[in-house]
Amino acid sequence: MRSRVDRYSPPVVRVVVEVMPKPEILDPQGQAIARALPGLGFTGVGAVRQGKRFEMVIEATEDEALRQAAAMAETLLANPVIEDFRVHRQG
Amino acid sequence: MRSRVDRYSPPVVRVVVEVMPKPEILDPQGQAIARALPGLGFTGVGAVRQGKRFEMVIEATEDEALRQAAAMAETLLANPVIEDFRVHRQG
Amino acid sequence: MIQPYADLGLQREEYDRICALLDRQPSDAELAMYAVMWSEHCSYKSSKVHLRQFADLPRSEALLAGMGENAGVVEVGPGLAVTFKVESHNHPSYVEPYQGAATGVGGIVRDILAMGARPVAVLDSLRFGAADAPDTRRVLPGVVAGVGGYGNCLGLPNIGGEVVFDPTYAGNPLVNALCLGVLPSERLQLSSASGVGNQVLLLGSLTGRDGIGGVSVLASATFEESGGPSKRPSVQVGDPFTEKIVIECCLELFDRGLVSGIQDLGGAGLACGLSETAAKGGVGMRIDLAAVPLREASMVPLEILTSESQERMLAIVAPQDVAAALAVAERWGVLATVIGQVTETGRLVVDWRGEVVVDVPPGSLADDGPVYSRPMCRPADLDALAAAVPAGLPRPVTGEELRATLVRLVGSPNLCSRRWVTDQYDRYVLGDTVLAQPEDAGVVRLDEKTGLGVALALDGNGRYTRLDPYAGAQLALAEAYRNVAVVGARPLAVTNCLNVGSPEDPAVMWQFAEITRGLADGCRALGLPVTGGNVSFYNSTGAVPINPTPVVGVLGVMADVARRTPIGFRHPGEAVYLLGRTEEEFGGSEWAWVVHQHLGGRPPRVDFGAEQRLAGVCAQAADEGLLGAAHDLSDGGLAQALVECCLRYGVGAEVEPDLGPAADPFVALFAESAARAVVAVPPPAEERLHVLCTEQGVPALRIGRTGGDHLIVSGVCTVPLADLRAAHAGTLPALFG
Amino acid sequence: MPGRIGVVTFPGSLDDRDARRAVRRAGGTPVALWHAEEDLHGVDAVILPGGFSYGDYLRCGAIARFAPIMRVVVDGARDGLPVLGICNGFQILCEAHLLPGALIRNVGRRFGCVDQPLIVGNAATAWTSAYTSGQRIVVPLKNGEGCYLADERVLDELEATGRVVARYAVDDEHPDPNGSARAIAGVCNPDGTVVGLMPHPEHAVEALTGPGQDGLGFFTSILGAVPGVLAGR
Ligand SMILES: Nc1ncnc2c1ncn2[C@@H]1O[C@H](COP(=O)(O)OP(=O)(O)O)[C@@H](O)[C@H]1O
Ligand SMILES: [Mg+2]
Repeated sequence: MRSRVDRYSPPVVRVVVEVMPKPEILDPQGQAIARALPGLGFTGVGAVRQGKRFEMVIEATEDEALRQAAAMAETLLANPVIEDFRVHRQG
Repeated sequence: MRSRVDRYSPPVVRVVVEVMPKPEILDPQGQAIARALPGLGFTGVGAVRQGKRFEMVIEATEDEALRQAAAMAETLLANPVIEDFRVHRQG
Repeated sequence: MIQPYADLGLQREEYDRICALLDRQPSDAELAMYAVMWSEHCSYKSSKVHLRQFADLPRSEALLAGMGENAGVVEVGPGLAVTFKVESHNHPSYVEPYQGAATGVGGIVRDILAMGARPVAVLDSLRFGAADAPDTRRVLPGVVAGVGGYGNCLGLPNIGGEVVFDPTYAGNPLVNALCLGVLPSERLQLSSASGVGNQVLLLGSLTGRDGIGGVSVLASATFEESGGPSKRPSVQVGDPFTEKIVIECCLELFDRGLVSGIQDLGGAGLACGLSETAAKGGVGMRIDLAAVPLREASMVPLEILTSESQERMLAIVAPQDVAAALAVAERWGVLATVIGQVTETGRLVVDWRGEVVVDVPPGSLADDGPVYSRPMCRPADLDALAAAVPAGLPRPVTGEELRATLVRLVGSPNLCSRRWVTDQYDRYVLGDTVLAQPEDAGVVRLDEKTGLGVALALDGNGRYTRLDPYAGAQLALAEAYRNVAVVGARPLAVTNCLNVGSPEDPAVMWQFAEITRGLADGCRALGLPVTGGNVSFYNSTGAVPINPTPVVGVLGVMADVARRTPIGFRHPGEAVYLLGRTEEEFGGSEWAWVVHQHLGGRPPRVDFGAEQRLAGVCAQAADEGLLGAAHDLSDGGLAQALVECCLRYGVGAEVEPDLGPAADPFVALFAESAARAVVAVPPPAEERLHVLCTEQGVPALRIGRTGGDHLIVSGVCTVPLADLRAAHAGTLPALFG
Repeated sequence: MPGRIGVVTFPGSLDDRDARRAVRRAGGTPVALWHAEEDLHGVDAVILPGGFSYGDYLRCGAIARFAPIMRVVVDGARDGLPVLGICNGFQILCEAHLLPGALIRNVGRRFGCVDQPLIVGNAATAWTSAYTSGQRIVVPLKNGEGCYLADERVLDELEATGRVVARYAVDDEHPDPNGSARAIAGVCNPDGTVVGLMPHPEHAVEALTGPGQDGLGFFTSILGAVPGVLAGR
């Protein structure tokens, strides 16, 4: 798929969607990491939060691609009850 | 935890670790999303890859914090066999 | 031009044979295919001569398909058959524990699917280095999560297995997974291509650069010119969701009669799938490699042919059925592509963008691989090991010493509760699990109306096998057999996974030969066929081969699973009997290992006649509903078995330690003699049990009664169940969080 | 005419067959529904079963929520159609905003399969009328992402309005299984017609294959509640 995109090169944008648990929401994975760190010799690390990062290739102009990615994030990639998201161009 | 860090303000750096599946490694999650998108009316999206994003607060100078974060990524946050990572300052 | 055959793991003679077979130098793609197909993993070149003994065992009527198919198939009721097989995924699980174990489960499930069966249960046999070794903390949680992650997501109940710790596995954990499938007998599928003009369909995942490890030498040679990447991932990532829809899709294809042959793609990928199906059918094939859907467009033919991307199946479909088959795949969301057809040429021809890259007789890949009778030599240290008998080890004597030993053993890594592991596995899904962990065997109902079902157990003991490979293999068989028997099933068939060191080491090869001979003799004595299995060579920690570890799976049938006998004492006031004879047998025992880190002497004696008689009593007693509980004796002996019976439902027991010939309470409690079980019997059924035991010639000793909340060994010690529970349950959580 | 209860199969549904069996054992007629069809086949109630729809890869239930059948399930639920979401079904109901809150990874970060004691919190819903409020039942719990979360205001409201359908009974022998807020195992909509439940009552409908038969009540409840059955009695 990617190669097809590359070969005919219509406008193509690499977009990143970052999804993080809302600050007030319990984050068991981040917590577990924070707990494990001192044992591995990493001290001085405060809060750790674990979220998701999506990288995708969208065939569209940049504006349109970012608009689409935001719509995807809102409907599918993030759950607004527990997560916030941010969309930007990759690079 | 965070508030304690803020209050006494020793040098504190917000660091981000991004962990992505290596490009040649199968990413079932990204694939599942890519397959779901057309059904939701999002066409024109090529490859989707899903990775992890960690945000953390480290009490150290910037260089030291980035160095520590990279070490954490290597030992704990990323699985070097199947994942690549990138470390940067947040913002 | 000199071809890099040695880097591909081929010997000079092997390479010369390829050239002779083809009457020319092979192409890169051909060479890659021969290299993977003639590898130990695919060709069984070192083990074949020994495994023949299994094929030579008398075939039973129930056997619908035996060794040589993806998995053996046995009929268990009118028109109803089951298939089961165990396979290893040891090395990948060391490199990447989660994905290695996960794809191990995925692989064996596809073998079962390829027989036309619906996979209905899995078991997993796991071995790790010392429980407190740092690397075990890396490997074990990942492996367990991987087995669970994949099996749970497929909706397969996990109904049993093993967890064993021993330093011998420190650099080489063993991950053996077994899958059970069910099929209407007439749905049995074979992995042979037939029918000139039939289409070859590739189902499932995209093909990527997974697991092409060895042959990447060729690929990188090709790539250097084009400047492409040269490092190849050897790790495969599992996609259980895709496997789940591939399963549903294939089952619908079978039910609608849309496929004439099917093969899973695992080791050696398309190279294996294409050549084996063509060779079995005695036909040719013409494949258009460019039609294969790829994950990375830059892949070259030899990579596509040898890719081990998971979750793929190869189906042979008649031309008039292709549209219907593609529609079924579409409905399940499974990618399906016609990649070629069956021809009458007798040759496997592969095209790539207008060029023929492979043109070989398929049988030369699949059947004409090398076969070696490797040199063998009895390990030099075996006599010294045998001479180091445990008789001289200091033993607990006083009541207090015996109590302490009991509690210590109950909490030791190999005897403690497995719940930390098994709680990560779904045992309920599909709604037919009648027994699962911590029972002696997993029991699955196959027919809701009649109650027909099967029981399965998976066992092995590397220490016994180290001391005596012939006896060790037989003890593994005997234990699995006994586990299936005590729940009330009639043993029917055997599968096995033989994990050993390098076949190029004559001492290992000798162990391997002894193991196969022991297993074959054992199966003959028990009248059971070996329906399939797997060999895993090159298992070692550093330069030292692992303790040779045959893992044996036994499948039994139950006419009505409602009559199964569970292990737990449920009611107070039942009589406790010990069935079988106890000898002073401590060679390779858990006691010697835990207390003295001692391994030496002889493993327990094997007596298949006694095992059969015990099994006969258990099956008959279950049919007649005589037993409240039954539990076989194995590692840790009587003490361990009693503790497990008591802890299951929190019902205690009081027993006499004086077991006649074994008057010493230490021997009575901890000896590991085979062919024994404890049973609990409601008093009205005692007389009938006596009759059965007398008829069968099984020694039966009434050793006590159930009840209370202590385990009391009269005149020796009294241990509150709470103490036993704490010791038993606490170990793995303390080690692994 | 026995009540017709639809059970939806999504790609990756695993406990669909078990849910149908539970309906049958309770005396109802199970009807298999397919995710890609926008058709409820006139069923009296719907069960969204457990499993790993779409592999649960993005977030549990996130992709299944957009299946065509969910359009009619959501519309139906708004018009009073009883819906029970079990495990993955509960996650789908939350993703579809038919129920408040979300289910995240267990605090222990492991999949857990245990025989879980529950306390029934509300025996007045369409799916729990066979129980009494406060009744203790044992039902299998098996999930990796069963930690129920909602903001405090929502939690307070759920409690105040009796919408906590079941809670985990936590004691010495039974540790907190997943870290759910206020030990919540299941919640319902204000009408008590839509219920989401993390544990699996369909695996406790016969003694031979489950920890007991305590789960049967969810299925007999609905059969007592749907008009088809009432008319037949
Ligand atoms: N890796 C595993 N996966 C599933 N079940 C397991 C596993 N390890 C142990 N078990 C189960 O735990 C119980 C106790 O194991 P074990 O003591 O080795 O049994 P036995 O000695 O009867 O073979 C058995 O029911 C066994 O099937
Ligand atoms: Mg046993």
